[in-house]
Amino acid sequence: MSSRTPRQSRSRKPKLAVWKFSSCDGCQLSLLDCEDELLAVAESVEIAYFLEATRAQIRGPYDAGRRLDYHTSEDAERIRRVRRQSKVLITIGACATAGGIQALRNFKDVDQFINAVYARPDFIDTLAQSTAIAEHVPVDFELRGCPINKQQLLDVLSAHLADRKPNVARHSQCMECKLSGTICVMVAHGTPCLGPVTQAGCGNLCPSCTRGCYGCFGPMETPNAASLSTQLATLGQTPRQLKQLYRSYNANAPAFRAESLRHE
Amino acid sequence: MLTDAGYAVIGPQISDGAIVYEPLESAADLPQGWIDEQAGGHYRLQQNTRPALFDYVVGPHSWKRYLFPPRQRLWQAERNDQGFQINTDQPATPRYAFIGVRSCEIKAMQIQDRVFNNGHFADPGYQTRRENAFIVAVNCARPGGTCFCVSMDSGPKARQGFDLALTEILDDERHVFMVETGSDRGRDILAQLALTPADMTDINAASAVTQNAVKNMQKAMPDGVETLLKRNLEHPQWEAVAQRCLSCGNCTMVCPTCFCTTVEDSTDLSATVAERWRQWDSCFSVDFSYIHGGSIRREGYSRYRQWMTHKLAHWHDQFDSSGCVGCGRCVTWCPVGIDITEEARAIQDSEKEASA
Amino acid sequence: MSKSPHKPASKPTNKPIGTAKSRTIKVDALARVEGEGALTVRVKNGVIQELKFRIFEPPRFFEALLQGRPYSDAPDITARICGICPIAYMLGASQAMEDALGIQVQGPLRDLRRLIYCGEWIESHVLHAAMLHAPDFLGYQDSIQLARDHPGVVEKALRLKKLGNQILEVIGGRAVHPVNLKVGGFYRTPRRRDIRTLIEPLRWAVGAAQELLQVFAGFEFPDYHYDYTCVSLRHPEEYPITEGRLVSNRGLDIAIDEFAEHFSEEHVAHSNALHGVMRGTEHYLVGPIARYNNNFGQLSPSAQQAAKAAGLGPSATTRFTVFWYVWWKCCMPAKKRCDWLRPIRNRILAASTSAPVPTQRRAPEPATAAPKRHAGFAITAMSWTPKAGY
Amino acid sequence: MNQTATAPASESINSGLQPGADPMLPVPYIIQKTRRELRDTFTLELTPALNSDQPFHFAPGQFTMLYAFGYGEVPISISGDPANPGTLIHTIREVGAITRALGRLKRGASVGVRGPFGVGWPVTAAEGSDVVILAGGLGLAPLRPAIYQILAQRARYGNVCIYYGARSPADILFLQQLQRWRGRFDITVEVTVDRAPADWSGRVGVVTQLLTRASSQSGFDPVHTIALVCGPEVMMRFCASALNEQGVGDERIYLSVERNMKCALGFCGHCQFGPGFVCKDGPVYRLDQIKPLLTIREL
Ligand SMILES: Cc1cc2nc3c(=O)[nH]c(=O)nc-3n(C[C@H](O)[C@H](O)[C@H](O)COP(=O)(O)OP(=O)(O)OC[C@H]3O[C@@H](n4cnc5c(N)ncnc54)[C@H](O)[C@@H]3O)c2cc1C
Ligand code: SF4
Ligand code: SF4
Ligand code: SF4
Repeated sequence: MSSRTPRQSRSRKPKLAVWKFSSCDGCQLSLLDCEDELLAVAESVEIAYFLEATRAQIRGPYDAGRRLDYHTSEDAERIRRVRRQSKVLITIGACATAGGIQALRNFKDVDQFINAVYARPDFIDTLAQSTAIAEHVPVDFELRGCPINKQQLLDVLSAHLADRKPNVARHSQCMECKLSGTICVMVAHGTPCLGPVTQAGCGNLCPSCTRGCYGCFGPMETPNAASLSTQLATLGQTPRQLKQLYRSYNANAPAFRAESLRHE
Repeated sequence: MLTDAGYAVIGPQISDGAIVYEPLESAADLPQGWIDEQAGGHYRLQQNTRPALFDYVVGPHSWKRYLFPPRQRLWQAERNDQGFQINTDQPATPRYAFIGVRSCEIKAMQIQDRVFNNGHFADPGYQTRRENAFIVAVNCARPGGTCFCVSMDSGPKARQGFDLALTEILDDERHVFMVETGSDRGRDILAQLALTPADMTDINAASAVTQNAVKNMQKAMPDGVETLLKRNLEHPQWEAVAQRCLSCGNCTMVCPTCFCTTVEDSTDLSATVAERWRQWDSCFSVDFSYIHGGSIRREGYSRYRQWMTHKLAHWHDQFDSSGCVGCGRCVTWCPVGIDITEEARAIQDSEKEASA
Repeated sequence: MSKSPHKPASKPTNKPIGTAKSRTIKVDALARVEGEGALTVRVKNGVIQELKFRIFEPPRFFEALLQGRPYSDAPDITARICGICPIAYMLGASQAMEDALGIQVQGPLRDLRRLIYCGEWIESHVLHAAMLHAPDFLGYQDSIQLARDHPGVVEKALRLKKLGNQILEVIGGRAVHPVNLKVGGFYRTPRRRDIRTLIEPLRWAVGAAQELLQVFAGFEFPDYHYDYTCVSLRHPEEYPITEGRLVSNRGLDIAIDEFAEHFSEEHVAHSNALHGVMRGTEHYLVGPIARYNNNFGQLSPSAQQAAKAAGLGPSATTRFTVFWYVWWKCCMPAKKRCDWLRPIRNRILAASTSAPVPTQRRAPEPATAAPKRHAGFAITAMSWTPKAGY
Repeated sequence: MNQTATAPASESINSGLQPGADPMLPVPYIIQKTRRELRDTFTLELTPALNSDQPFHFAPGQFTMLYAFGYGEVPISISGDPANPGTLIHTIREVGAITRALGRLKRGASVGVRGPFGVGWPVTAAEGSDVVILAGGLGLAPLRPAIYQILAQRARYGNVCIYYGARSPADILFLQQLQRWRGRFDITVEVTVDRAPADWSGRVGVVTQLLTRASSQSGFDPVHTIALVCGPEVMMRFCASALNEQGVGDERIYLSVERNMKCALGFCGHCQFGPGFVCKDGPVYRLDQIKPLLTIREL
């Protein structure tokens, strides 16, 4: 039986390009962190552009391009170019799928931010908002996480190479807690937790460290943040705390954004 | 002794602020003197004045973790000339001995028995694990804050389905266990222990223990809930609960009878070895009802309705019993404290009002 | 701004500098470094006229992001400055908060912090030395090409790197942006059985790092010397990682909180990264080489020996020695880890066997609980709670 | 004539599993032939990889779980002739990852098979009645085994009518077969399309229109008719009410229900449809048994 896709069996390997816009590089690093699989990945694709890892650059079109987020007008042009060159565009990480932590500036006046950090604001060129790539160009798959989970990254990569559905669930973080037997920190300790409205995938890291989930995988498929907030309020969270809870690494994801604004 | 008999002994112990079922190393691991305070969305362990071993009630884990593991590799396949060769070698599962199984939990196992051997098909792995399991039941001395087993006819005293059943008798004079046997295996183990035969006083004392649990139980499922729900598949209460429900799936994961699973298929990068994994799934996820073109149950109300009507109504059609044993886990471990008995009651009340 | 301190120095342009005529070297995007940078060098008659290192990565405003947030958010948010060295930021932020609150983290907590920091060093330095820089020395585009001809080297490096990540995962929960660190300590005690899994790989790592050091010792390094002003921490009892005084080889010796009196940040037009300036000095060097030069004596004897055997003295003046240094350092933490693990593990064992059973297994309480309730090992050893409630 | 009050039950053949065999394991089958039926639809003919002459007995309307190596498993109805159990035939539309993967397979490649599962069409029980078959789009595939069986024993049935609707002439499944059947004098075959180019001289419109016309021409006797309906859910709903209007009672109408399925054994819970499991109580249901459920949104 052959489950090799036409693309794989062609003598030409699919080309993979990794583009970085504004981010911490942690998500790109996740690819290099696949120590056991890195060489196998390199066998199955041709790495055409990945500045963090290689000096080599191969011209497009790319079969898969992957992305972190952007902020300057120059970036805006660059992402359109990347989209034109790529058959499949996958955005990876909170920065690319929701604007990342730097999207906190979307809730304030960006000039205030510039003034707070830079002595010469006139040197700085930046967009007022940090937004998801998908708001600017069509994206084929968004892989969540701040940072992403490297197993999911590998799966998404091989899924796209083989034309199958990635095994990336969109349900809540709570399901992961229960699958692994982790004790619920909210019910058993009264610790505020965003797990019920956050997408699974990290491996229930925070609750297994007895801390509340801080939502770094972004909103789950059908987040009911309003109901969660009501419960968190009965656990003692003030509106200001609630606002800040939703306003972190995925602050600009629509569901979290809307909920944090409700507590403004 | 059970360890000597070749069992992996699993029992209650404290971990991260809750009673969980994990391998027991010694009796010292048991949560002596601890009780749990439970309410909708609330669980706290507390030190009690009574040094009882089993005064806690059920926690977030259930025995299905062991009989029906959360994640399981069903098989692995390797390509060959004839297509592929399937290899089912499973890591040999130990023979488990479960210590401290409550009456409702025995009933839950019996419900799952009918799921995994439905007359047409049987899950061989489940059958083996289940047949091998040695069950030491404990009769409940106090009800948890969310228990309603009496109304589901599943507790607090274990009547069958165990190898041994204990009742912990703790008063000013003594701290003893009354042991009942439920099987030959149980009798064999018991024969190796030096025990005093129970007299009538002991038996009365033991029955007073479980009577106490009955007397103090706060919650109950409304009568006739099966037909009640079947009559009300369209009811405004579904929307009302959807306002609060997070669709997080906790209730289904903690429920000792919920059995839904999904599978994940994968290959290695060279596509020569493939695997299938089976994992607990929840009817609260959108993908659960996905068919090409879109999921059937897109809205929260329909997913909550699926869970509750399955548990309390359609289960009867499928497996000749309710799917709920009244353990209260789904109430306690729901982060927003949605209470299945109260939701049923709300629908019942609305009918009463309408007919009044 | 999103540059982690040890990276810029470690990227050579490996293009010849110094022809008779004037020429300009422009690298639009530096490869195999973290962050986004461009380099422009104008050379005339072999003398550099102008050198611009331009960080064009858009600004991310961390200083401003933190304003108005609870102090407990600082470690997690600042971690996002760099995914390759988040521990540096998390501990930096935590220590700043601890300093403000007047808290000192000591004992096994402090050991665990050093251990996780070393995990980051192993991971990050192996990444840089073997995956990002070695290809330049051997004439490859990247480590994947390198792996085709030298699979043993790359595989060993990957395994070492993985071990670094494993340390991060066991103690911190995940390799990139760990979740278990907090102001005052950790959220949860690493599990004993997990800590135990580190011991064997670390034993292997000592030898593996030394073998790789031999490989690196065989590289050809340009003969280039520069007498740097080296600025780093120094600690009286140990190789400094998170504590000590700020010193230089030119006589600077100040407490950390005097930093602002001696250093400042300047904003230049061509870069989005602020430039650090030290009063009274034109250039100075920070990072691994500086630390090494200032603290050679604090290295473990075996590490000192390994450095000498590889041809490195107590003071490295070649900038290319960075590779040596980095490499050698991989074996240093690995060696030290083995020595450290034992007492930590013993302490965990001792503490857990002495505590009453139920308490020991009890959940660490939420940090808002009153301190007196924090009886039992898990709390006292692993997390700290401020006396003033928050 | 068959009884009118109590309608026959649907039919099933228990899967050919050896007792004690693990029902969760796919059995390797080899693709003997592939045929592109339509732009997005193809047919696979399979024989067992190991005991290649082992017959695969099934009842019309039953399905198997078809496994594409590494991609996963999907429920697919059997579209072959029950009288020819030597080859297992499936007709599949490419809609997603797994069906696309199956579509890429060539002759000689292997797939995994579990089954047959479910209860199928009441073909035997319908003997003596008129039979109306209403199919929409790919819905003809699961009905084809029933048509084969009825035609093989044509004398046992009253009038037999096949009404088929497709989106466009290019989407007509099993075109040649339909033409052949249409050439027989003992059955009625009508085909209609939703949209047609100018060169189409056939009917345009929805299947239900064929039905109305047919009964006015006394193509079948409503009270002695068994109706088998398969197609998209809305189409089935319209057909059911059209049949009702013609006087065919709910207890004589059968339709096929689709739900997500992970195991087909009753273990995974995904295919629940009210009180039952589509994998064992369906996919073919008698309308009167499920009618109340069909009107409930998102059940
Ligand atoms: C009893 C039954 C008989 C069927 N017979 C046929 C047939 O003869 N020919 C044919 O082409 N199709 C048939 N289908 C539909 C077929 O199963 C789906 O088209 C197929 O599952 C889509 O899988 P996919 O991975 O390609 O698509 P995706 O859209 O990627 O679906 C992802 C997953 O969702 C599930 N799923 C999606 N659609 C369906 C569906 N309609 N029914 C059940 N599960 C679904 C499957 O698990 C699938 O793997 C039948 C379905 C059922 C329930
Ligand atoms: S700890 Fe958080 S994520 Fe886990 S079950 Fe509880 S609420 Fe859900
Ligand atoms: S439905 Fe709730 S109370 Fe009933 S058995 Fe399940 S978890 Fe227990
Ligand atoms: S009922 Fe409670 S536990 Fe269940 S899905 Fe809804 S919110 Fe979660």
